[in-house]
Amino acid sequence: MVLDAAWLIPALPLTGFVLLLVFGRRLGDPWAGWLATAMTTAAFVVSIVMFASLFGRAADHRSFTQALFTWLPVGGLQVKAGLLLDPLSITMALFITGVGALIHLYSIGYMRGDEGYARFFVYLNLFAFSMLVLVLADNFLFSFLGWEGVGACSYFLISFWFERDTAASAGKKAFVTNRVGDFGFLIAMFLMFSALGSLQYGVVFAGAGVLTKTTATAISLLLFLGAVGKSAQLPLYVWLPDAMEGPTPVSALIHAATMVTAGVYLMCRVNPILQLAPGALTVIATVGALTALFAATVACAQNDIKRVLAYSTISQLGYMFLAVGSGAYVAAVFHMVTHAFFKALLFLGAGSVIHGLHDEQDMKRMGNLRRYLPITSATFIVGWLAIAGIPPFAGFWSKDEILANAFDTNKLLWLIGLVTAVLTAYYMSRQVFMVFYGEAREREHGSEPHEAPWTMTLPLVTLAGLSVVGGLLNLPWRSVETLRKWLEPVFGSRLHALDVPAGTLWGLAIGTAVLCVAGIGIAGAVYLRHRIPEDRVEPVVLRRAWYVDRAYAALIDGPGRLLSTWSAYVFDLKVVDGAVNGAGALVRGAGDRLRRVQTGYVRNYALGVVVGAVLVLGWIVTRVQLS
Amino acid sequence: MSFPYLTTLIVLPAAGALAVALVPRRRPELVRVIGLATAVAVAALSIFLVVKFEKSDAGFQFVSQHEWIRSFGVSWKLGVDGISLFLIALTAVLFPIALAGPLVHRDVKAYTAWLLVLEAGCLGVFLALDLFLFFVFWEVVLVPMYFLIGGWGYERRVYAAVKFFIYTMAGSALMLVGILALAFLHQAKTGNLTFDLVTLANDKFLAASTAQWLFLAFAASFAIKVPLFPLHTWLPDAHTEAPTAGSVILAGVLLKLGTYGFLRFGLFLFPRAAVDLAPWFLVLAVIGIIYGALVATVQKDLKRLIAYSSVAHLGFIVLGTFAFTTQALTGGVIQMVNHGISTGALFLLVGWVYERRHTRQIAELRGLAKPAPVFAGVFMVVMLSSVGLPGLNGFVGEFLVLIGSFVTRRWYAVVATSGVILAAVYLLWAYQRVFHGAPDAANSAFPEMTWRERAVMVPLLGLIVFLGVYPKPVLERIQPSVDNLIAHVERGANTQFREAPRAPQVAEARTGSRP
Amino acid sequence: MDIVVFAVASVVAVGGALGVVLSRNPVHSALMLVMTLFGVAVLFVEQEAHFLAAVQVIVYAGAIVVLFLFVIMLLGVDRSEDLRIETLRAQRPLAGALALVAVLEMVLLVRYGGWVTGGASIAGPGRDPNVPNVELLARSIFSRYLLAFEATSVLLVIAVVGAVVLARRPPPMASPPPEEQP
Amino acid sequence: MSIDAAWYLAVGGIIFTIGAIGVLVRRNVLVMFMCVELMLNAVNLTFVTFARQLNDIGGQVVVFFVLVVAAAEVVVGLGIIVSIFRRRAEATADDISMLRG
Repeated sequence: MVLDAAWLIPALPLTGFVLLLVFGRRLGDPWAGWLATAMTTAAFVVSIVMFASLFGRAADHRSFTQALFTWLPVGGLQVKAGLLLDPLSITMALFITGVGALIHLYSIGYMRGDEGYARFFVYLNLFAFSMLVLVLADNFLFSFLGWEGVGACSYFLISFWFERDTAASAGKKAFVTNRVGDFGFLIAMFLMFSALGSLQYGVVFAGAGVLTKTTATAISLLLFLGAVGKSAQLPLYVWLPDAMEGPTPVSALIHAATMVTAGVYLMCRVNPILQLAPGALTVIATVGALTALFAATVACAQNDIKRVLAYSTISQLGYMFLAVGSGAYVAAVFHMVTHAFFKALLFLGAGSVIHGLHDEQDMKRMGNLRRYLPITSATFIVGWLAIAGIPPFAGFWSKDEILANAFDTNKLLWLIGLVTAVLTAYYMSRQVFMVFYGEAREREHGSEPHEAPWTMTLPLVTLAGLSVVGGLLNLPWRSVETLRKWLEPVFGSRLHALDVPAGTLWGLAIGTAVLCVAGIGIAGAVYLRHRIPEDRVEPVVLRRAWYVDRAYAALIDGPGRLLSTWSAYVFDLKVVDGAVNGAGALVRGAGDRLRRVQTGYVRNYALGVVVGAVLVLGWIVTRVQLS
Repeated sequence: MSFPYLTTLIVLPAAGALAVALVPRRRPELVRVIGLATAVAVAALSIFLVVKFEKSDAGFQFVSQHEWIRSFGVSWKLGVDGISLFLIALTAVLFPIALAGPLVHRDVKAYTAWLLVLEAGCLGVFLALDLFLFFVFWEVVLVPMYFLIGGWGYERRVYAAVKFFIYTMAGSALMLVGILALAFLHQAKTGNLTFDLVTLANDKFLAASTAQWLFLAFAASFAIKVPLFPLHTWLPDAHTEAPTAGSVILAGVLLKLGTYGFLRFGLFLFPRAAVDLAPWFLVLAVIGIIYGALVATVQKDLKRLIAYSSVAHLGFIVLGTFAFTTQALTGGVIQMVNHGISTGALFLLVGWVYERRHTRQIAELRGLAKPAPVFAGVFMVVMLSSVGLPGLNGFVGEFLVLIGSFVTRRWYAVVATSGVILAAVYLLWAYQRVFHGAPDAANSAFPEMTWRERAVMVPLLGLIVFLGVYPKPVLERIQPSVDNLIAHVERGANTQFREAPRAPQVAEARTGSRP
Repeated sequence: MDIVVFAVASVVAVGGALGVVLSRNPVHSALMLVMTLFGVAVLFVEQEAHFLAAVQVIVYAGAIVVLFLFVIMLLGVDRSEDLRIETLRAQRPLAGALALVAVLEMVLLVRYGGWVTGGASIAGPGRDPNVPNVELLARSIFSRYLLAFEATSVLLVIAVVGAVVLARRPPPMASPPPEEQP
Repeated sequence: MSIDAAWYLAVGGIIFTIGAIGVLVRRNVLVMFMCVELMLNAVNLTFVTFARQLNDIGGQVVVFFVLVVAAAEVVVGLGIIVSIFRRRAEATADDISMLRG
């Protein structure tokens, strides 16, 4: 059977990883990159084959598990390394390998001449493998392997230029923050095991009915904690903006298109449990909406070209969680896919700009780059229109579906989503105007900005094309809701059914689009026409991201460090070790006193002997008297 | 009577030590060859043992028993089961690495001889099935370690060696009292004086309070060796001052003597008392996990940092031991092996850093990944294994312990899980400070890993990955013995531990089916 | 008759003992020791331990005391010692008090204690009208106590060797012996 | 056979005590040594007395051994004294106190 070759999907990047690990440095620039790209592309091809094979089956039979080997068999806990191919996972695999392959290709050019060229592709292939395991695993623990694997790769890649202290710190921060989320994931697994005796998706979901509402809510919220960490939601988002220290293809691949969506994937995957915990759904939707708004406000005042995109990513991920919380899983996946297209495009475009300007990232120093980077600017503008929600680009359709579902479930959250949409249009326009329009600003480098090689522009063009037509995946008319029909077997009746008249839907869609255009207009007024001074609309509180980061740092550096230092240097040394050394000193002191008894005078010792003899005699006397 | 494999396992290193002692002092290269050959032979024998081990048999295998001191009922009884099997293998594998890894310039002969004596002692502890014999080996272990720390250690070696010796000695004195009291009480009850573990393995003949006191006498010795908070302060000193090989063995093998003791003697001899007193040990274990991590965070000395991380890691094992579920106990046993490999490797690497830079202070190291990328990469893998990254060995034990103890001891497990976060904090932060950043002049000249060092690391790395990806062969040998032990404790304590429900193993699970 | 002999011998022995302790000159002490030894020997005879009495005189008085005198003369330490000086505080009062208590205890023991131990003799009877004392003793020593007897012979040899080693002058080329600390 | 054993024991006890006092108060090593001999003799006397009283030759056997051991002790002891005096002529027991805590 064709599907039996499913193991090839993760195995190919793994092979690439091993090969590069051993021969990478000998292959060098650019062949190491080509090898990695070939492996990912091959995985993409296999994924397409698998997709076709699944597609060929009847809708109810589009699920296939493949057990590779037994990983952790202990008593009742039988964890296999197994793959699960169903519409959801194969969709994920497709866009991961697809976008992944494009970004690999882009990296060949982008990383040219870097000292750690081979190392970069080692990590990249390992990342692809881990991400594929994450989405293809058929149980929570194997997924967790991928989950942690992508976290580690993210750490490696953020701190790829480890000689920069900021990069090293950012990598560590990402890993540790993710660990906080992993804490939730782990406890959720423990809860499921102790309640249901298994970590297998199928078994857990089939038996989920016996869970009490409290347990189901606890599991959902704990898993969501994991998702919050991985997908950079409030309050654990802080690592993602810093993660921009990594090379730009990494930001595109890991911190925009794939890894950060793992949380959304997980939430979609566990929809049968979420179903039992309506309270948890509300929490998810609220956190998502608030994150979306929060990140969007911050994005309005950032000057680093990549940081804007990072906050934008956080905001868009918030949208996806809003969708999940509204029960609109398909909308979430839809937005995840379109977002992967346009956000990867935007990041790669930004990378191309940075590349062209010799590592300049400050937007204040850019401007009018349209003239120098024609392909980059054209594709970037496509991405901009897509994310800003301008029809008929991809972002419009997916965002609209989310907002419609939110409108149906919770009006307040819908309002937040709407405001966020306007803000998104505003800050993305701000970026485009600052970078590609207006007048050229002062440059440090005398050389002219230059367009990138074809390995870098080809992915840009491809992604731009996808950003234009991505909406076709799931147009909001019953007959053409392709993605919805495809994913239906995974979500079934748990999928939220829209109960809004068609007229209202039309109204919403048009209204949103109009508001977004208005947002663009405001940005144009500020950044193109300069009607309002820029400083007025970029308050410090936004530039500093509401001081959240600083508060965390104060908390960890203050009480946290104090507690550790106190434990180590006061409690441990003085109290615990002090007790030990105190016992030693006590013995030593007692010995010092007793030492004086040994006078060295033999007659003194003789006195002692006589005293003893007299005492013994006395004892004998008492015995005799008694008898 | 088949070939006495287990006796050979103990006699071989002892004989090697003797042979080394007979070689003239002026021939260090011959000493090295003999020492390494002996250790490798022991390792080969242990691997042979693992292969020959009958995996479905929960009892003791390869038992060899001879009368020793007839009038006291003491016998030379050795045996191996799933719990001790891999600890023996770990010991046998770590010693050749400890011998081959670090460079020793001073008095190679005595150094090698002491290490081999240490190996014989450690193997003896894991193999002994007679309380008296066990105690003898337990004490034998102390002497060579004392001389290794005191003779080949760093600046404050004498302080550390004396502290280590006296601290452990204090514990074992209590254990000796416990052993004798147990044997004599048993004699008073049955008229049969014996130190045989299996015969004594039931505290039904003791009053409940007596059993608890005896258990505590044993536990004092084990808790110091583990070491359990707050009895841990000998460990950072001993680790910091010990020579590299000493640290490797100390972390890799010696600490496991304590946790092994809890399993083999604490739980086995006093099931009732162990169940009654379990909450206390759980509390200490959890405190140790958090506390060790917190303290490790702010250490300035790399070796001290790893030493405190051991306190945290060993806390997981004790947690698993007293959770009384298959997963937790199996996880505890495999965590012993994993911690031995990972932390042993970490100490080896830190030792090599010291050989190159003559400092262990984190503040003096910086940006080593630049001049030595392979070194940094190897360190990274070992570190991630210690952090507990899935796919590497450290995760397997930690996860099994936590998921197992969650079933019976929910809140302890939750608190312990937060230790996983902290582990990432202190290790990653240390790694960043040592290997990341731009190196200054002194650190730029840091030599890359030599081929000898790579050869030493390869088996460790192989084990780290293998045990992380495919621990099944290990787990399926450990589990029967662990189940046996749990059943024994349940019988002894007249109780039934909670277990996770047995889910039907659905091969072709269909997630997509509509309800 | 017995009483007279006992009384005289006892007085001689106790008087000698006092003389040993109280003589300022070690030579006098040694001579007083001889007196005590003779007194005790008489008491041995009185209790039919003829062999021991003989050995007492020959070995103790004849050999040991002579050895003492040799050493005194050899080292020239026969000067008188001032007995009024006592360097250790409270040594004398304590010694006196202890002596008093000890004597008191012994008197009590002798007065009230029975000395039947209950143990059966393993060495044979102390008296036999037909067998002389020497033979009784010899039978016991050379049969039951043979091993101990042989051991004492080894002890004596070792003692001789030890005395030779101790008394030997250090070889001239060896480094001078370390000065004793004040 | 007319003297009660108690009297012999009393004499033994008195000589023993005198010897003990001598060891305690005299500073001359040689005299101390002689006092030790006194104590030994006192003990010998009690042994012989008990041998008679209990009709057991064992008491005399012990005395015999005591004599031998005493002889050996004197030989070694005097050897030590000689070697001490060779270094320090005027030594009393109180001067030789090197071995102190």
